[in-house]
Amino acid sequence: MSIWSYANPVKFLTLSARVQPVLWVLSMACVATGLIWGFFGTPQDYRQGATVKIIYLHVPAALMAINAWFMMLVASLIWLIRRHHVSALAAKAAAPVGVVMTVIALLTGAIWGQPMWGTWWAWDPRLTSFLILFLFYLGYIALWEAIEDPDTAADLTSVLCLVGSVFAVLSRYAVQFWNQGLHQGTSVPVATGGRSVDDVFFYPLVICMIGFGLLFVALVFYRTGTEIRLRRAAALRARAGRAA
Amino acid sequence: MRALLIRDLTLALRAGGGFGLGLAFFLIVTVLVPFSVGPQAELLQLIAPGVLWLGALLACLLSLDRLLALDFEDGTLDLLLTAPLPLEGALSVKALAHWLTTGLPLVLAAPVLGVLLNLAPAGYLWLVVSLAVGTPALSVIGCFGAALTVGIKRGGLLLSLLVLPLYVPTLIFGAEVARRGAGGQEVATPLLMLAGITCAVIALMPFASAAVLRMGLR
Amino acid sequence: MRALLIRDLTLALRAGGGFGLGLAFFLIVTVLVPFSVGPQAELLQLIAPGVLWLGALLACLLSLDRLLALDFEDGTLDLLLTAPLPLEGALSVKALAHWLTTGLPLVLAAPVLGVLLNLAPAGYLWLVVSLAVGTPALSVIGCFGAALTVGIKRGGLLLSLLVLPLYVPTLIFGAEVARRGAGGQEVATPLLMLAGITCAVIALMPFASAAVLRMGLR
Amino acid sequence: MLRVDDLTLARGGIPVLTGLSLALAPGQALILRGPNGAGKTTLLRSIAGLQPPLSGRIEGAEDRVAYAAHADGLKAMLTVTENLAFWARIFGTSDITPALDAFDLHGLADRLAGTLSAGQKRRLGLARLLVTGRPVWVLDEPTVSLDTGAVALFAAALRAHLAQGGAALIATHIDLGIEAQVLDITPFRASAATRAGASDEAFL
Amino acid sequence: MLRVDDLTLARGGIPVLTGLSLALAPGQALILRGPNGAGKTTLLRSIAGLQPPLSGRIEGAEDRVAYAAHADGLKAMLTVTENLAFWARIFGTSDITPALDAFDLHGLADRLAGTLSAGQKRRLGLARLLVTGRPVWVLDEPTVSLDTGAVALFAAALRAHLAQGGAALIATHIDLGIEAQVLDITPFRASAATRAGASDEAFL
Amino acid sequence: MMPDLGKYAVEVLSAYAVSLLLLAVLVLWTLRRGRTARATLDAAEKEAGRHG
Ligand code: HEM
Ligand SMILES: Nc1ncnc2c1ncn2[C@@H]1O[C@H](COP(=O)(O)OP(=O)(O)OP(=O)(O)O)[C@@H](O)[C@H]1O
Ligand SMILES: Nc1ncnc2c1ncn2[C@@H]1O[C@H](COP(=O)(O)OP(=O)(O)OP(=O)(O)O)[C@@H](O)[C@H]1O
Ligand SMILES: [Mg+2]
Ligand SMILES: [Mg+2]
Repeated sequence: MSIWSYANPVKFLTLSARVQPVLWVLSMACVATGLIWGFFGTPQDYRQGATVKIIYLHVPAALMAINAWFMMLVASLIWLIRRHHVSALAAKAAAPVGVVMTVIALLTGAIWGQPMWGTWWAWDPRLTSFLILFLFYLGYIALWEAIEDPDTAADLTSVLCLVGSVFAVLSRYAVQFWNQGLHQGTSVPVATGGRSVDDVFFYPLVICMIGFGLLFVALVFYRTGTEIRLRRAAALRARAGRAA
Repeated sequence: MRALLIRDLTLALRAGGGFGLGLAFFLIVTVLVPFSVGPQAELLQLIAPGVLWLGALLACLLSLDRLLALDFEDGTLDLLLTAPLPLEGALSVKALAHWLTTGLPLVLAAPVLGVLLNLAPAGYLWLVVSLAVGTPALSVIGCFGAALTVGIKRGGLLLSLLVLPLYVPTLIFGAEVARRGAGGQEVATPLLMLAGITCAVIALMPFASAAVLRMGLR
Repeated sequence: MRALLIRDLTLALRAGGGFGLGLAFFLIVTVLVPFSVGPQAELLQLIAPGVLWLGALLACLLSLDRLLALDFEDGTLDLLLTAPLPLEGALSVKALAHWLTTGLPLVLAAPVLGVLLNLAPAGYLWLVVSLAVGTPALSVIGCFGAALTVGIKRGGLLLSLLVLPLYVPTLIFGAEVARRGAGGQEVATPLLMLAGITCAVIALMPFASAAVLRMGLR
Repeated sequence: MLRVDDLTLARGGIPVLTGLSLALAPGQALILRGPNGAGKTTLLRSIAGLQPPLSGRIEGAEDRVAYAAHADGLKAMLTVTENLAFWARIFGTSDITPALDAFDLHGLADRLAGTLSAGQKRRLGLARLLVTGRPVWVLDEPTVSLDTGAVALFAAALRAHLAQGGAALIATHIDLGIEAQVLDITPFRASAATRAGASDEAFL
Repeated sequence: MLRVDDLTLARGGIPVLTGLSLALAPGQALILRGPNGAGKTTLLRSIAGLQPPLSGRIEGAEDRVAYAAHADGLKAMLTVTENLAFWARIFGTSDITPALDAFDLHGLADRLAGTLSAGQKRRLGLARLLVTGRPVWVLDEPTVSLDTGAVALFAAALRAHLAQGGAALIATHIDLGIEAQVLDITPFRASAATRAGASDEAFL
Repeated sequence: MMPDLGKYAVEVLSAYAVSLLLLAVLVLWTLRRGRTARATLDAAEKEAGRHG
């Protein structure tokens, strides 16, 4: 059976009903373990004091904020090329989750910045590109909301997502050129396996990242189901109305 | 009247209605300022109150053209004129709806955006106060501009042109309050002036708007 | 194609067509800046290049919604789609007309407004160059945004929201050229980047715009 | 009920109609005819109070006219019910079911007005007349885009309105299937020599 | 000349018409009838290439159709002549006098399109068809707002077009006074059960 | 029980509070929307069943 068969809404709903309980339990467990371990079970950093504990929220949220956009990009491409409705709706469902992740990353970063850099906000490239990402999310959601016809909305938002991605990357370079920053370099370079934080901080952090990832997947599954139901309700209503 | 207010708010909240877009524009202008003048924190702090006021003013301005033009295009305005409503009242209600959907969110969002521009801590309170007192004047004056340009195809930019000079006094006093507040100076005088302008404008402007609208639709 | 260009230019020049309004808006924003940030000459000099770029960008943005919306409302767009013109070409021509009526006047007016803001003498040349190189990109990207929002009732503000983040790279490099120019630093790198963006955008964006427009009108 | 005396009207600063008089009794419908550009729309707008006449008097129109123009005044983003309910509240009436009944709009009640076909929109626009509760209907080509069934609905609604003592003034080019007096406005066309205080007169 | 086979069309994601076939020979006019909301506009838009059909084929339409919609596509700030000349150049023809003649627009040639009355605008919109030089006219309620004289002008223009080997597909509710075949599209209405790949189908 | 957060207690706690609040709002909003969607769909199914 091809994976595309799950692009059928009904199939998708059955699948999602089956995997969702597992996802929710796992994600909640991971998030809870990671956060509790991180909050209660790790020592203070010699330089940053207790503020390191913010990392367990900040980094997973930042990670998911970017990955959510990436997932939307892939889903948009699938919609544009293969026209599977579930894929378009999944992109729509992911956007608000992405925004919330972005906002969490921004807010925790700002709170962290106050003691560390003495300012809530600095126009550092990493931070700035995040702000721009936030704007792209806003535009994407606003466009979905503004268009009446769901398929047209899916088409247009997909193209916006594509074009937006290109410009987001471009902005990233532009911003780097414009201001060299004070933000941390990446501490979890997956490719090299090297890392800059101690193991004590690292393990709960990884658990949190997994937890946030699973939470994102669970939310997207659930929200996609909601969108499918709303589409179905609208379709039934419209047909009944048109026949009358 | 209540019906009109409710309808305007509903329309604003519906898809494509434009609620929150003024806010988004405000956000974006504020974000673009550092890109254009450079990222130095002290410089940004210096210009923050002014930029925020200017941004709020522009966001307000941009949403003006949907205040009357939409109703004109689909013929609603003609029908409203023949309805048993005093036109002055109808226009006041429309200005109120505009403020509720545009001005109020701007007031609430301003402190958050202040963070981005490194606003001095003392400035937050006065920024919010000055915007809360000043933005109603922007909506009412804007309503006059909208009434002036209503018959004109795509009068949007012309509207900006006509309204901007009318906004100057409000902007001067409002930005002055915010700037003095951020600098820790006394703010009573400009704040009083600002409040005076707002009250006068709310009391008198709807009559001018209604007169202008009646002439324009003739 | 020529016919379309000529028509768009004629319409822009006719009463209510909006020619010069972008310019006026640019002027007014520039004039309002001293009112909002205060009149100190050194401060103004510091932010002048950035403010001028930002003002030009906003002026450009504001005139975008008449790029396609007018043609959509009166049905011309439907008829153009059935005409023997490649849509990509038609959109490029429309973007060109937009640049000629909005971007070009802005480029020419910028030095005059620079005087108002006390721009450093070294900055004039580079300000004009950066605007001349950058504003075409603004028109073409704006055309994409206009195509995205064309079916939407009064998409004006939504259009701003969608287009502004797309303007970020252009703004950054453009303002950087102007600022470095005013400060007497070398400008080659950002200018090259700016030119690169403009070329790429002119070459590729019309295809995206045409695709989006076809989807939207379906 | 409505009485118009020796009216001279201008459009775009140029006199269009001159010396026009008409009277409308309760229960009476009057159909205006005249070629394109004769000034029917101009006349109806004046009676609705949207543009002052150059000279002459209009009596009995103040706050008693329900006007339906070429454009319908519908909000694309509101549903059919919401559109009607809004006008009902503005005119101080409250019940919209009779209007929905009269123009057979129940099936469309929850549709957004923007997604209606041309004729369905028009039906909604006409239903608005019923919720105004106004006695004098002033209608500009009301049956444009309507199919025969809908024209019959309109005729029935009009008859009911007249039977209740209302009156109607209707500009149209096509036959509505109602018995009514017809007034051809062609004879009242203003000539180039008409002097009646038009705005360009000071320059002649 | 134009041939449509087993077409299924949707509007707003819902099937409206299904199983519709029609053919148009040179010199033939076909009149579409059907109640409001039947799908006439939808059909004409599809044939003009503005919206793809769900299923079925449309042959001979590509680059041969001149479409006139409910809206006229006139620029209020251009004069009558300028409006026509623009469309003439877009379609690669050049002479607009025949079009001005056919719809008696010489008297209005220098007026701004925005200051025309409803019927005058419509006449200008129809004159546009003549400057396209396209063989297949696809018209959506062309005679709305026209007076009897103008309807006769339109009928004459249509006859001339057909005599030159053109064809026309016309949706209308009123009688145009031309001898033509009539197709009632009511029987082709899609029911709630129609399945033809509409976008909402995956959800049913 | 409570770990010693030193002088940064406010920052750390507020960061946790804000984030958890946002997450909770997101999850609750999602669930609520899901429930209303189910209700809407059920109503529509019933209606459609009645019609045909
Ligand atoms: C509003 C302000 C901030 C924003 C928007 C922000 C945004 C980000 C982003 C986008 C990442 C990238 C995650 C990745 O690449 O995997 C990140 C990671 C990180 N941030 Fe921040 N940040 C902010 C403030 C701060 C502050 C003030 C600190 C601490 C002094 C901080 C410490 C870190 C650390 C340690 C990482 C982990 C790096 C990694 O493992 O990749 N951030 N932040
Ligand atoms: N906005 C305007 N500015 C200037 N002149 C106008 C304007 N609108 C209409 N006119 C002119 O005024 C005259 C009367 O127009 P009016 O719209 O009243 O005609 P009408 O009888 O309603 O015609 P139709 O049957 O075509 O609707 C016409 O000659 C028309 O060209
Ligand atoms: N934009 C839209 N979105 C959704 N549904 C629409 C839209 N426009 C029309 N419809 C619906 O599609 C159906 C067909 O509409 P269409 O406009 O083709 O009808 P029509 O035959 O042209 O009617 P009329 O004679 O009233 O012009 C109608 O039921 C209508 O309500
Ligand atoms: Mg008329
Ligand atoms: Mg139709």
